[in-house]
Amino acid sequence: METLSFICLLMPLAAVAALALLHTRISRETAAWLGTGFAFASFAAALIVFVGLLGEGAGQREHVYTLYTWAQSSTLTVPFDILVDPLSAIEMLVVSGVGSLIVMYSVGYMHGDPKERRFFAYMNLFLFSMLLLVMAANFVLLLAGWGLVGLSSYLLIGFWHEQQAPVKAAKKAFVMNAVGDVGIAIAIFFMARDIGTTNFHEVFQRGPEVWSKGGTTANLVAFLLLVGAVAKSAQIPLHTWLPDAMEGPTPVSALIHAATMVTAGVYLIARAHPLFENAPDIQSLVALLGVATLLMAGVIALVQTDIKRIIAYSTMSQIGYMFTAVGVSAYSAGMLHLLSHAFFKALLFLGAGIVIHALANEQDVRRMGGLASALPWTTRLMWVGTIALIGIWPFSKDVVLASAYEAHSTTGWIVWVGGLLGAALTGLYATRLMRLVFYGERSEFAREHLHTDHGEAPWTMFWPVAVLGIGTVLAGLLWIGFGVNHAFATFLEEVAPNVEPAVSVEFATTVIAWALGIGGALLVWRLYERPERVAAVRRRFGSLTTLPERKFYWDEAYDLVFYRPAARVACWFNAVLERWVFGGSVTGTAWSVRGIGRWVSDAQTGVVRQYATVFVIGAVAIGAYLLGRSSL
Amino acid sequence: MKVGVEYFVGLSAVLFGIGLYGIFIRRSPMIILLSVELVLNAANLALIAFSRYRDDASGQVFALVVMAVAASEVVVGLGLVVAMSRRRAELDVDRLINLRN
Amino acid sequence: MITLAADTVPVSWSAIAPEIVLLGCACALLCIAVFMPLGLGRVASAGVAAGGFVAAMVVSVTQYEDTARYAFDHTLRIDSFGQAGRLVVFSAGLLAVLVAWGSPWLRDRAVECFALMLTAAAGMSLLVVANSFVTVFVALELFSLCLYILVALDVDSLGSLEGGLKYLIVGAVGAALLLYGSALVYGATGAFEFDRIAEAVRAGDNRDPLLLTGLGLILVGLGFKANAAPFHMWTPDAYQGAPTAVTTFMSAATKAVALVTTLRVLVVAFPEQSELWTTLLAALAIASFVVGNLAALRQTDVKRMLAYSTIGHTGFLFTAVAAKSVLGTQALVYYLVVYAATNIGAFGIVAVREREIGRPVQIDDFRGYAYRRPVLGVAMIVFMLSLAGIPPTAGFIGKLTIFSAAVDSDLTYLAIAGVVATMVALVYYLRVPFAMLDREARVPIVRNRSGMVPASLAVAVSALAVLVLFFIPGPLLDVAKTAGQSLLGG
Amino acid sequence: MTVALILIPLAAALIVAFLPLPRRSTEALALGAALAELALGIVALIQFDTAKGVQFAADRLWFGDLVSNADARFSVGMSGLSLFMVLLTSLGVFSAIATAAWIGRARPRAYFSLLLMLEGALVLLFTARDLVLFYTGWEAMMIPLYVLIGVWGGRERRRATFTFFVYTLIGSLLMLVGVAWVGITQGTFELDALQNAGITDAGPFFLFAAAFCIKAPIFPLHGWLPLTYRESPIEVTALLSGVISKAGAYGLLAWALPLFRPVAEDYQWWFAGLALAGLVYGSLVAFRAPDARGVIAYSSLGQMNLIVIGIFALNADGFTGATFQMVNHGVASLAAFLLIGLVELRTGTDLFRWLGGLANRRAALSTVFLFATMFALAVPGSSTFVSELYILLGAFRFEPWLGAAAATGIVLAAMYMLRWYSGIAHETEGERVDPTTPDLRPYELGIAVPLVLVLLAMSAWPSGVMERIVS
Repeated sequence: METLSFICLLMPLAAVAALALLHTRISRETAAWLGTGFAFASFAAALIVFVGLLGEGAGQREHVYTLYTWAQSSTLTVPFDILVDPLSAIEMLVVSGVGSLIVMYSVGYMHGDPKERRFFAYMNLFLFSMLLLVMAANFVLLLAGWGLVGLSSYLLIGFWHEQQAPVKAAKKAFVMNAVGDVGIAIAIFFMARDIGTTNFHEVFQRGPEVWSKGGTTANLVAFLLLVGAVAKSAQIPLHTWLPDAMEGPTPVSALIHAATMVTAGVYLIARAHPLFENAPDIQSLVALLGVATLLMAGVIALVQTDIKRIIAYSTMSQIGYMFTAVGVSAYSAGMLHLLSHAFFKALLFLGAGIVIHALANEQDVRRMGGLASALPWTTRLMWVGTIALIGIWPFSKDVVLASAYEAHSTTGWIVWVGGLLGAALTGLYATRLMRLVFYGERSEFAREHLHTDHGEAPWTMFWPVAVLGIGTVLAGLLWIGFGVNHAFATFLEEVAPNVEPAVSVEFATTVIAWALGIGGALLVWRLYERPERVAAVRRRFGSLTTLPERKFYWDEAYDLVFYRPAARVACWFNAVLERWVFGGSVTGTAWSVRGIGRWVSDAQTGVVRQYATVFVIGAVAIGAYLLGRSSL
Repeated sequence: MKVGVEYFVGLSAVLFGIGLYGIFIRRSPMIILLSVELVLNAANLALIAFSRYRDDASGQVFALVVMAVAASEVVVGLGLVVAMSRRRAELDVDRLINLRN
Repeated sequence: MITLAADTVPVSWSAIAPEIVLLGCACALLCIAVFMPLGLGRVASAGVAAGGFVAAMVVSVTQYEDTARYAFDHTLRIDSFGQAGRLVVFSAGLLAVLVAWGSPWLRDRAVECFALMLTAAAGMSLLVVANSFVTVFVALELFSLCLYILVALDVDSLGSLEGGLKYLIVGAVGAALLLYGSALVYGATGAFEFDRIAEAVRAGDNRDPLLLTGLGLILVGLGFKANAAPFHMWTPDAYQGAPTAVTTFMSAATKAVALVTTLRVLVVAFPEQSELWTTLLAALAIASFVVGNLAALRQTDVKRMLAYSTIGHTGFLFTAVAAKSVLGTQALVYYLVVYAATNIGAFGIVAVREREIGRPVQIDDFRGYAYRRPVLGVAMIVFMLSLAGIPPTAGFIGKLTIFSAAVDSDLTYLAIAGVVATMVALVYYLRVPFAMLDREARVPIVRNRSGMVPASLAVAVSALAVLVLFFIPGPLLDVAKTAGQSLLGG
Repeated sequence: MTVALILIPLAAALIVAFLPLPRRSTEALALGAALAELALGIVALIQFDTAKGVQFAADRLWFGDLVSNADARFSVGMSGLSLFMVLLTSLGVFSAIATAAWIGRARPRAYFSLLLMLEGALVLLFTARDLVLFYTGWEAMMIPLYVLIGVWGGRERRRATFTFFVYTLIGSLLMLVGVAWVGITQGTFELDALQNAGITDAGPFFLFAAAFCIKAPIFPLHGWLPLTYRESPIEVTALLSGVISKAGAYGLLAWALPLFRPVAEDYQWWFAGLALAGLVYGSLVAFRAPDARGVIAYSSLGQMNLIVIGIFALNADGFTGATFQMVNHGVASLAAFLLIGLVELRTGTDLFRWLGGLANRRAALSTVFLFATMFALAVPGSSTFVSELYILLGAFRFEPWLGAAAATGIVLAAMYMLRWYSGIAHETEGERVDPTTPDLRPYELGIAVPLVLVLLAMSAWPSGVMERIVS
């Protein structure tokens, strides 16, 4: 099992090495399949590990395998050790499973791109980093994975670096994530100082002892971890990078910015829940941030016109749900939503990818429409995703809300209400997307550019989507709730506890959520049957739409508050301090010294009588001094 | 009146000053050499005066030595002056300013 | 009460053996001048001169002993300190002969030149062991007169004459002040011999105005010889005007004897006034630092630049003197030896280059020189580094010891001043290596190689000395230490 | 061993200088010598025994009998710190010589012999166990630098050299006074004897600190840095920022602190505070510098200040981190600058407004640049990340908010390094870049790839370095 775990972790890295070394010695196709193969190998290993874990009785499902000492000083030692327990096992499955599907999808999607090999290397690098993140058994190693996923995300967002937009977006993503890294780093300092180690086990055990519940340090540590989580999971206020990240190739958006990386924040909070339980205020802050994000993202998603950005905002909003879940200590519920979201959101993205692929890389929903007839299977699969997104099946979202209700706290209430509102919003934007893309009049752009000569999509692209569809449906069975079955919760119990919602509450919540979601869906459907209705709504709420269209002015705010001042100060440093103070000072001194030098050597006129005079003046001076000191 | 040593020393100091003054103001090397002579002899006067005052002969011996040295110094000086005048007519130390940067 | 009638002075020939050797050779040269044809005479005189210096060296080495003794009734004090000074003078003379050989101006004045060098050396070697102001004055004048003539020896060049005359005039004033000073001291103490002066002062009033004025004037006279500002102004002209070989000799030997004498006079004759003259030396040192280094910044003529740099170095040497400790003396002696070697080497290279291009050497005349004559070029760089006190050259250890001495005697401020001075100094020292290694420069090929070999030999020897004294400074430092002890005891 | 490490480059320098060989053979000879040095260094690394302290020691009297029996000894040896500094030096000089040969510097014999002399001096100062010897190395290192910059530098080389040596010399000469002071008062120059001398006089400490802080440099003593880094031949710049700046940090670590621990504790705040200011300042300026060299120059200003923060945390984590960071940053900035050199070789400029798009269709170049960037900005998981983490942890132990504030440096680093990378490699091709501009040639990869591999190795197993440092 140990070996398998390491195989699972290192397979993608091996793929990177192989691709880098073989470089152009192998054909593009070979490279692509090589990458895919390694990814699947990693998934297989994960699967076996998972089964092995199931085989063990509850309670002994936590294994720490140490490879070697990674870093050390006389006071802090960081082993390279990985943790295999239900939580990380689930994540391993999601990452390697969904990951390998998407890599396979890319075989078709990236076909013919000049940098295909590089792309697969990057994808595998990401898989390795992500696995490192979820398998790390101490915070330093986790932070390493944390940063490496950031790196691979930077590389893949900026994959088409010939254009300006992707490069900008990539930089933005990297810098914002760096902020999160710093947060976690400082949290690590607290652990190292007060506990002397960063291993999960000790930290979670001793942390609550050394840091009094709700005390400043406890709150600080939790908060700093939260900063990391928020940055990575694109929650308010560090969310602005995610929509821009859609500049990357679609598989990237599906893998990194929907299925796996962006949900790492949720994993972190679930993993570190003892520390969050130890800081109640921060925990409710988590929930509230989640609510705020899910609402804001939902609203923005309503008015976006770029298909990928719509899905991106919905991702943001869904992660908001996960945050609310872990914010009300419904950890396994949060993880469940993470899981199902991984499936259906990847599904949606890849489906959108097929559409974009079919429409010559057009992403504007207003230039689509009526594609259902052209892409029937894609449409069906997209419906599966949409239904899951709205929360009809699987129930993951409803479970989250129910648990929030069960929390019986102010936060719980806010989450419950906000979550239900969010459900309505979800219904609205999800259906709007489907309606605009697949139904109604086919725009003339679509008429021109739509090409389905090779069927809906190459099989490498189609089948992963199909599998994800199936996965979405099956994911529902993991936790039906209503006391019927929650194997998932029980499996995670020991590492990610859960609040058990009463059946009645669950039932009520689900019904309301359904009602709101379906209601919203129908509303949109009716609305879009007649364009003039839409126009009427626009007229009505035109003033209101600008706010979400401008994404609540977050970018502008950041630009104004951070970027511009920093840049201005830097420019001033360059122009004034460097040139005149530090650079100039020496030159100035030099000039004055040279000046005096000139003066001194000019004083030497060459007139010998002057020599004698100076000479005697000196003598007189000395004599005067001595006489002054004499007993005269 | 009794003429004490201080009178001699004073006189020698005056001579010394005059000599230096001469070195400062005169531009002809010859006169400058003369002034140098004056200075050295001022020193001699002082030596002899002190020698008498201390009733110690070594001062006077030194004075004799100085005379010899002074003479040779002048000889060298004159030699140089001659060598110069061989090359250029007028002798003016203020014109000797070729050695400059 | 000392009177000549009272006792007869025992004559100890051994005490003045080196001087006798040198003067003997000088006379021999004069005979050569009379009896030998010019060409042959040139060779012979050079040989005799070199031999004389070697002989003198041998003599003083054989006499070298740690115990000090007086000779001629306290007018001379033969101690290892003085002997060390003598050795510096003689080796400087020897190398100067090598440098001089083959210079065009030497053609028909070889004999005079070498004779004068020998005589000057005799005067210097007498001065470094002088223990009485009478001897000091006589010895001083002896070698000064020779130097006046040597400077002016190249009568075809106006610069030489001008330098000589200026040197003479200012030198006369200096000598006169020294003389008057010793007269006043004599008046105050009734003695010329240093040790007796000290006794008399200890017996009487050590703040006697007469005495102090005398001290001041003596200090001025010595400071003049040591090219200390503000008594330095003759230096650039004399150095620049003089034939380069003569400059070589002056810069190395005069400096050494001047400093040796200064130290001896001050610590032996005026120990009671030490805090007074320490202050004065410090003032002179700082003045020299400032004037020398700042003025050197602007020079383009290499000889003139080195002349100003020698003024700057007086600052360091006075720092060592002001330390008035065994360590200080040790530092002084070591530094003097290294400084002599360095200057001889540097001026030697200037002489070589001068002959190649047939005009005074400007810094630009060295552009790219290191690529054409690697050995000379590297040697020149080594000398510049040594002057700046940068390892791996002996100048570094010299600077270190002097700083140690300064810190040891609470003169840290002088050390700091020296630091600043060195900073400025490097600006012009490094100009030479920069020019030497100029990567674009194309150096014209030069035919005239007369006397390359002996000069290069001199350069090589000094370069070797400068390097070896860095890697194996121990022996010399020991010598220097014993010298210091022989002077100060303990 | 140590002695050989010191003598090989010096001997080679002499041979190269005086043996009238044609260009190619001169280059080969120099390169061979550097390679031999590197190999010997690796042998030392292998033979180094973490259990023992100072190793490969050699010791004999140099000159004694000065004052109060302060003997200057020719005493060398390697602690873990010295060992890695020596390795860094040999690696740096090797790649520098390789680059110089590739660029084809004028007057190769002089140029290479100066580089080798520089190496010898550096190794000497990193292995010296005697203060005078250390100072000797320190000064001997300066002169080849001055000449290299002043003779082979860019258009403003004279001004650059002048500024450089005014700054560095004022420092080192003050240190000479300090050396004399130590000899007088402590009666010995030996590091082992002076270890934990616990001298409490502030004055001498500052005489030493001045030299080290100027070399490092600590803000605001960096006035020499921008001009020098911009005007020097690129491989010299690489050495300056990669190796020589470390000499300053080494001096603080190995000499100033052991001798003057109490004083250092008194002034801990001043140094840490200034270093923090320098970190932020350097990073900000780097973020707006108009040229590639400028960015790396100011970034290494920031990085060196970070190292100084680690040093003046005065605790184990700080020291370990600082030392490891010295190695990491050394190699990383070597790589960065040499790559800039290769770009300059192609485009004749390092101004962003004329560059860009170099990554397009130039796989090797873009990849190597990527590595350089990522290591320079300490992406988590990299060796630089580990060292920075430990430095900051050390600072945090000393004063929590100091560590936290310094941690912002990571974000700033990301900002300027990504700007650097994109400015050179990304978006549309700049004026001076055209489709024919070649990708990295095999030889050039031979220069850059080893550096990257070293960094990767240290990232995979930081402990490999750290355990030897800790010992």
